[in-house]
Amino acid sequence: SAGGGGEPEDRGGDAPAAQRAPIEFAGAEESAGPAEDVPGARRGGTLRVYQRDSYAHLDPAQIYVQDEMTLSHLIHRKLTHVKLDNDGDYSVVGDLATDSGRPSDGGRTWTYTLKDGIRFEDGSPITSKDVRHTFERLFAPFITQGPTFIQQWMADATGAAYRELLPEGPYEGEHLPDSVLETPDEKTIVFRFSEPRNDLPYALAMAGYAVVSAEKDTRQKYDKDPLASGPYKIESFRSGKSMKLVRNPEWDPETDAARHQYVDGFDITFNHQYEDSTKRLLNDSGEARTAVSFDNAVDAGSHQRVMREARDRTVSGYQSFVAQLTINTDRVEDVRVRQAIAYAFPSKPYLAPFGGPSGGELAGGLISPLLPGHEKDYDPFGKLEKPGGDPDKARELLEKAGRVGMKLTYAYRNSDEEQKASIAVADALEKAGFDVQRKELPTDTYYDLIGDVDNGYDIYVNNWGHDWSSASTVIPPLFDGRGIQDGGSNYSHVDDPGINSRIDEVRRIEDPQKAAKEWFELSKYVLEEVTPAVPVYYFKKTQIAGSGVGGLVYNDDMSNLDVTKLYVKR
Amino acid sequence: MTAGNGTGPRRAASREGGEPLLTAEGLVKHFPAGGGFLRKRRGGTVRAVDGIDLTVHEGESLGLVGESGCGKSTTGRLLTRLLEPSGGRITYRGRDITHASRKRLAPIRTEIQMVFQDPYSSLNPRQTVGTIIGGPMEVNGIDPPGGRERRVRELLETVGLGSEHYNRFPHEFSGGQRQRIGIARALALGPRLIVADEPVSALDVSVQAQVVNLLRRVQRETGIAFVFIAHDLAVVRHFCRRVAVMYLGRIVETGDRESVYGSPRHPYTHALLSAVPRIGPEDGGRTRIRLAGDVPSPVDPPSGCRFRTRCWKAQEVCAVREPPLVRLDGDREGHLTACHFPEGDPPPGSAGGTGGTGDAGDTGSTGDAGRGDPAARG
Amino acid sequence: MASGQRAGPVGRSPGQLMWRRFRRDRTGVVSACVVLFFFAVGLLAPVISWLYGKDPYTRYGQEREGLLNEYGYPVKPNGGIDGEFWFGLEPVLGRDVLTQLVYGIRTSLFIAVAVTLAAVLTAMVLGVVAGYLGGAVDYAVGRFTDLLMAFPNQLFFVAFMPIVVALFVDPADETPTYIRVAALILVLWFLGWMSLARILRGATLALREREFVEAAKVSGASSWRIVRRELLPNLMTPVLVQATYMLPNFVTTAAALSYLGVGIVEPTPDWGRMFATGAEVYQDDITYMFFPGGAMVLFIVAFNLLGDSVRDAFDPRAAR
Amino acid sequence: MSTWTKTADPGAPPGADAFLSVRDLRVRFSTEDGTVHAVDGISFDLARGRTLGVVGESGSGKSVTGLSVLGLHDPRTTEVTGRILLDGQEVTGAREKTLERLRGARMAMVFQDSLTALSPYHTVGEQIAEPYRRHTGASRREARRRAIEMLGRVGIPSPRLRADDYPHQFSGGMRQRAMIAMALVCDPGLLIADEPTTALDVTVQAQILDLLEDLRQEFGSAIVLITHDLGVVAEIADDVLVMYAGRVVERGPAAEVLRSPRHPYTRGLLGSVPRLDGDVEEDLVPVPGSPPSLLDPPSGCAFHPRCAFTGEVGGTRCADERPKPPGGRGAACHLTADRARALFAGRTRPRPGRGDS
Amino acid sequence: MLRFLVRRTLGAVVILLIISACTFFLFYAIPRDPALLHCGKTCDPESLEIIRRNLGLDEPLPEQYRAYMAGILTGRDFAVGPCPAPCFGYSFANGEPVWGTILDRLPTTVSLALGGAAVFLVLGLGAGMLAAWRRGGFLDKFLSSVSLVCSSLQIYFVGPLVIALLVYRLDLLRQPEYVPITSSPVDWFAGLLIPWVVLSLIFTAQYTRMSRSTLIEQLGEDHVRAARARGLSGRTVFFRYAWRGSLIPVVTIFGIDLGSLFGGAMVTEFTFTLPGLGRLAVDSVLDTDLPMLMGVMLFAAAMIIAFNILVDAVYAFIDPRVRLS
Ligand SMILES: Nc1ncnc2c1ncn2[C@@H]1O[C@H](COP(=O)(O)OP(=O)(O)OP(=O)(O)O)[C@@H](O)[C@H]1O
Ligand SMILES: Nc1ncnc2c1ncn2[C@@H]1O[C@H](COP(=O)(O)OP(=O)(O)OP(=O)(O)O)[C@@H](O)[C@H]1O
Ligand SMILES: [Mg+2]
Ligand SMILES: [Mg+2]
Repeated sequence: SAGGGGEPEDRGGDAPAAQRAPIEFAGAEESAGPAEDVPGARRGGTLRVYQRDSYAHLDPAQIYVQDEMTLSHLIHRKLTHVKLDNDGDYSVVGDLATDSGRPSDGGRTWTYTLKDGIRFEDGSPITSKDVRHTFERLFAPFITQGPTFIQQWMADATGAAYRELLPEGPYEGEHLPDSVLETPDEKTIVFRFSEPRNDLPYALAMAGYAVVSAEKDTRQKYDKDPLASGPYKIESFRSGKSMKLVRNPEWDPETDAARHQYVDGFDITFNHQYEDSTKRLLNDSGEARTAVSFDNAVDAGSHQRVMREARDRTVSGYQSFVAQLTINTDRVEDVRVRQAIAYAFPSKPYLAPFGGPSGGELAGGLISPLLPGHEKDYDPFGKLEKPGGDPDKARELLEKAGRVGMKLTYAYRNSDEEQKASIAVADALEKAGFDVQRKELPTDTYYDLIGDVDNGYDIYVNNWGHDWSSASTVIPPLFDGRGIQDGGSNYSHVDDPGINSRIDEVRRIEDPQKAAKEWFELSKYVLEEVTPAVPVYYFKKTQIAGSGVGGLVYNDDMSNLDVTKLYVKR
Repeated sequence: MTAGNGTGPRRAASREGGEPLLTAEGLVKHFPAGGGFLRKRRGGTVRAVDGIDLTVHEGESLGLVGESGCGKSTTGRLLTRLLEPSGGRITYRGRDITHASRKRLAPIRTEIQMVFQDPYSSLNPRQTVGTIIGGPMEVNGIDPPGGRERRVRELLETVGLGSEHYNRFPHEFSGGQRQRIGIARALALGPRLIVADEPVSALDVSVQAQVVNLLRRVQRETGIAFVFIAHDLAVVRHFCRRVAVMYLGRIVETGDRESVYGSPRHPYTHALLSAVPRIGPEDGGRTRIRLAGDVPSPVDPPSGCRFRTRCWKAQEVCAVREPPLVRLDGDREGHLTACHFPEGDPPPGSAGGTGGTGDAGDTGSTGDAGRGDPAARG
Repeated sequence: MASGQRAGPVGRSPGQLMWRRFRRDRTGVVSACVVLFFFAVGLLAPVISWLYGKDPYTRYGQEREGLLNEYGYPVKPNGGIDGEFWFGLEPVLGRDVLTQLVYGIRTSLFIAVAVTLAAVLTAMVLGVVAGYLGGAVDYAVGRFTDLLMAFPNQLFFVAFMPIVVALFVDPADETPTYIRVAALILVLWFLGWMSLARILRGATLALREREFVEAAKVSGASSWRIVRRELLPNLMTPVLVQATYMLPNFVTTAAALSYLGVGIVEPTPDWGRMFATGAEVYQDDITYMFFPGGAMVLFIVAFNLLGDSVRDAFDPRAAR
Repeated sequence: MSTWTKTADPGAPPGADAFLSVRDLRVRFSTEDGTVHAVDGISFDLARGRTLGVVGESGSGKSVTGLSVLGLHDPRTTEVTGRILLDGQEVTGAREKTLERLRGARMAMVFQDSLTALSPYHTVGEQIAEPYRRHTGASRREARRRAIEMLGRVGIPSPRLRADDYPHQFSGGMRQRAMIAMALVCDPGLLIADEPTTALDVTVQAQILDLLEDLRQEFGSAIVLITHDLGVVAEIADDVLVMYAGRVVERGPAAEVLRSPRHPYTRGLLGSVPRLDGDVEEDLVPVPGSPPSLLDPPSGCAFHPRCAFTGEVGGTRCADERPKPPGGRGAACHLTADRARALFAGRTRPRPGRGDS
Repeated sequence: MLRFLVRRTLGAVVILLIISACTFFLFYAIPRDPALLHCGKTCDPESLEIIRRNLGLDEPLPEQYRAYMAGILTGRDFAVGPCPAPCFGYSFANGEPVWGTILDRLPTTVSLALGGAAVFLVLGLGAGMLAAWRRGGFLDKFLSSVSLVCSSLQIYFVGPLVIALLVYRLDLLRQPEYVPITSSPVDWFAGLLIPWVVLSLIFTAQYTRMSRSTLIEQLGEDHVRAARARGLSGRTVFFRYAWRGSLIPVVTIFGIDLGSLFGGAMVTEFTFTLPGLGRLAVDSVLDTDLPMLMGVMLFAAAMIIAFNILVDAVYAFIDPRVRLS
């Protein structure tokens, strides 16, 4: 997913960063329910859930941020799903569909068949009509928040141009032509693209593509009161205060290969800051014994104590995000200056306010350890060796470029941590010979402001996470020069012919193994030769639960605790 | 005497009956009741002064007596133009100053001065005696020969204080001494007229006598005209040649001392005089007239004769027609009374007088006044 | 005649009397010393920092190994207090707490003093004008005051701080600290003067009725002279008393704003922001909260005591 | 005229048939600036049905004396010594409970400023009824009836309606009447009226004085009338006590004292008052100077710095020796009575209308 | 009384209008585009335009203000659906109706305010009365110094300390949280105990100081002495005469305090993470959620004014002199 608009402070634990193989697309057998039992799990009990932020969106089409995605796993179902089995292996399975998809025409056509016995919470069966509606409504003007990959593929357009394919969505009687989406019968869905789209099973597993009932679609209001298809449904939701999830009796475990319905329900309350939820859970008294937080991480301040006193109640792992210092190549044109910045940047002091080792692991490259192809020891700018920055080297480069004393505007989000981090950044860069101007930006519109092509800032941190397990959701959105536009994600405005052509080449590689390797090679070129960004750290996250909570498993794909596996211990 | 020095030629030797210095005709002052901007109309107006005529001659002293709230102070302030009249005319030495601006008043300011009642609030606690007395000179840019300071020290001696008090602050003085400072301040500009608003009411008897004596001496020696406001009839009698008796914003009787005190014609004057407790042994012949109730509210004064609600002689005509202030038969020149049924001389109606409170008619009027009053105040 | 009076050519002014009374009040003198001490600390912050050899900006803990552990907390117990860092080190950034506090006091006091001055001035102008002129002016000022009193002030501060800053600063520029400080002063001032203005209006109304004002009028003094010579000197008492009560309020309010995240931001040292940091780290490093907290309690207590003493000295009859 | 036969020097035993008996009363306030000797050894007796006028300049300790009788001083800042006997019962040093029983029931007080002395929060009726209920145990209704009756007695028209008014709805004179009603509701033997008429106009003052006189005759209470107006004393007091700087300087039957004062101060007071029948051309004869500070009262005779006759006494006796307070009719002065009479007569012009008496 | 209420209510409406206009024009004049917030990652000018239209931001400001004010009285129709009568619009941040959110947060704030007020009023007045009753004595000195120190404390300092001590170190009390009283009175009480205590700690001190000094002032009044002169017992005098007069300043301050607490106890709610109006306000500031901020601002102002009117009405009960004028 994109830069984690609301997740800058997420932190992780310390799972080893091992080289990872690409996730497999599984067939019908693995896609059939019921899911294998979590060892020791039992049914019954209610979990208390402490959450920081209330859910702004419940309409699947509007879901694109971490905590909403986590919730989505409990209430919404999609065509495919990334399943984590008891051995810790991941695979893409069919969720509503019987398998992860059957490609033809070199990956241009994908066919899905719906399972039997799948129903919405009101008991109505989920049919291909609903799936069609789900995709068509993505084009409606009021859908503005969710992912846009599949829409763009369908319209074969970049940016927001896809909307022209169906400007009003399905609501004015217009529909997607069969040349794009065909639903020949109740059970069958056929996607047709003009280009090979080998990542479709991954994309369909995104929460943003979960199914919406064609009958019960209430358009904008659906965002507050959606129809559940997953194992739980929303009994009550009071925005900003609380949410109550209860079992969805219409959900049939036989149709679901990954989810469970162990607990009777979840009592969620919001406004629990990380310190707050951590302290409650660490205290482990009263209701906190059977409490958990879906998304809150252990706060930096308590990390030490948590590790000392309650390590067995925690899970941790990497998150998909990689913090990187983006350099505006429009304004900092000299690559030597950019490299000077790369050498000078103080990764460790920057990370310190985010919890140091508990918040992340210093990064040598731009590709997350969660992605296939990641090389552990890759460190071209010595960010691991000299985590405080290398001012001497930087100054040397700067002198070579003849730009000592150049003005550098550093934009950062106006949060407590970023403020502290910015001091270290300014300090270190000034030591290397820059004249740093710090500019704080409002948290809520930070990405919009740095997303302007003409933003006026020189350097800014961008936390980018992959949307699925492939660097194809990292390198092209960030460094493809053809994607430069206002609101686009090429924040560094790098437009390098080498990069652009290599992107097209790698995209055409069908073998995931090989593609992963090539993507990583491309990332090396980007970083070393063009240097539009400096790797800072890989996000990590540690979560804690009460002692009465079982089934604590960290799910790399969710970048989070796997909420579908939780149960209440006896 | 020094007080007059440095202020130009002195007035005519004759103290009384000189030229009219200050004349007020039909003077009216209304205040909005309940006060406050935008709320003027609610609750009507306080008719504090409601059409009075007065003349102060060069060098004379005019006494103004009456009960609390009858408009004495308001009159005093109007005469010094601290307040702007709502109606009528004030002329000072032939010049109309009724609505004169501060600028136009400037030359007259030095000639009309005031002495205040409260010796505590009339001196600025943050200024030294020297500044207080020298202030008026400074404002008017008067530089007496020998400098202001010398003049102030002289004035201090004039009023019976030591010139060493120059640098003291008011809180270091007793009430009587403060009042002397107030008088010195009034004298500082060498005025022709001093309006003294109850200058001795707040003082102890022994000190009061000192101040009265001082004022008398000053008047004798400088020939400054005085308007002397007081509610103590004896003090007024002691100080003033001419007396005006006020009741509820009106003058009910005026005349020279002998006439007003010796043969009062207005029932109110009569009652007032008889209410004063006397130190001497009771002469059996003295009739005691006891008025019932209090002065009615000036917001809603009685129709016709304003005194009728408390008057034992009141008849229908009193409620209808307002008695004019005229010279009655057998009265001396200048002795004017506003009454339909004036008292004879010797005081008639002693029967009605003695039994004042017991009189049936009275009780009724008492009730009226009593009921009407608080409501109007509230 | 003068025998009853103390001899001597020069009398004591009310101000001198109050000063004498104040000097006799031991609590008052002690608290005045404490308050003065704080002001001295604020004024002399650079000197203190120079003598002590540290500054509030250097990240000692991050630049030197062995001071902070990997999580950013001081390695030494009690928040890293030792012979070099007398009040310890700030967690995470590793700055020196003593100089932070000293400079923080400087910032806070500067803001509070500025707001107090501005508020007192405004209150004096509006209160005296309303009280002295009365009528429509008084009505207008009165309603305006009512209006501002109806503003929820904390919410107003929080909501308008960013707006005021935004009004002055182009979104692309770094917000200079002075703008932030100015905005803070502006916002606090805007809702800070009303109660004093009301008091002064009342006092002016009362003074206007005092006969010495009439005496000045009778002598032909202009309004300006009356205000300046007769009214203002007598208003200094309420002004001084109220100002001593206002100032600590502004200190705490400004601190609360920084605490809520809309006041002074990094890296300008600020008292209030130290609480925000303290509230984050108190679980692991309670020592850090202790210094700013203790200093603030001491300061406010001293100031309140001083206020009481000043009031008593001016008005010995008022109940204690 | 002179029924004042009881001796009342400090050492003497309290008067046997005196309703109120005060012996060597001293009241000191400790203030920031030092100790104020507000009352400095005064003694007097008062019988039922009689009116004692207490006169003196502002600050001479009149009110303080009155308050001491009711035991109303704040014990934290005030030191009260001497003896006060009310109908044989000791008041000084009595327990607060005892005092509470006495106040309102056996002795009552009327204050000068009726606006501040009445509670603004309760109706006049309530304020009259409350002490009645407390002292007689009457029911609420009875007390109210009594309150209305009392209001009628003091001449408030339509008392039934006015009983439910609040003090601020009354005029000054009516408030003063209400205060008197409040004081007399339990038929107390002693009424202390502290300048009950000073704030009032002459016409109203005359009403109130008449009322007091009527009520005294009706209830037979003893009245202590504190005032600084000699005219008022002349009007209704039987006896008079002249105070100066916390001490009694002269006492005796009112008419006598006013006719032929024996203390220079009394004489000065009389000379200061302008009279309606006096000679207008004559200057008044004031007492020179101003009252002394009670923080540091003059030694010897407190009046000596202002006295014109110290020379007559000779030496520094006036400054050194404190004159004996008068027992019965008399003055606390080193001049003998005859000498004083002679001196005063010589220096005062006879006043018209008085010379013959 | 009725006239008074009508007049004051009209005045209040005028003041609220002015406040709303000030707030509206200032907020909306700042160079930040709320539509951007809704626009998400793939924002482009077109969808921005759509969002603007949906939010009604395409109209000129005065028209927006008119529509906003009209909406409060008559309700409005938004793209997300109709918004019934007291319509303060929809949150930019999460699309919730503002009025609904305010009503939803209100119980928390009211619980906090009322509970805290009950504690600090009772304790503060009680302690103030004790101190005044025993003025000059040891108890007085003790209470006065304690309240002096307490009134110098700040919630943002004491709050964390109290939690650290009572919750984490000693494990005596519950972590602060809000549970509706309807769902569990015990939890409601336990959850709010610490906020109440901390809030009261500071307020109590102020009330102690104030009620003590006004009481002592009242005890020195003539009418109190006159009441004693009538033989009323010390207690009667203290409670019926002195205390009553001392209430006016207390009621004034209490009205102001309660009014502003009802509009959200910002620092308290922030410190203890209670989902009340104050928290809502801070969040909406940080989120640039203008409609929400407008709503909270108007609500808080209305509360302050309402309590002001209430206080004036209470004056009439306490002080008959006020009744007639
Ligand atoms: N500024 C004012 N506004 C409204 N009413 C006023 C004002 N000044 C005086 N009054 C009213 O006018 C009437 C006359 O007042 P004034 O002060 O002249 O009386 P007075 O005779 O001097 O009384 P006193 O003997 O008490 O001084 C009173 O009823 C008073 O309340
Ligand atoms: N509570 C007190 N504390 C200190 N000094 C007091 C107190 N009460 C009275 N005094 C002082 O005692 C002296 C006598 O006061 P008191 O009130 O008895 O005078 P008074 O004769 O009644 O005067 P007035 O005619 O002004 O009422 C005064 O100097 C006064 O300042
Ligand atoms: Mg007057
Ligand atoms: Mg007295």
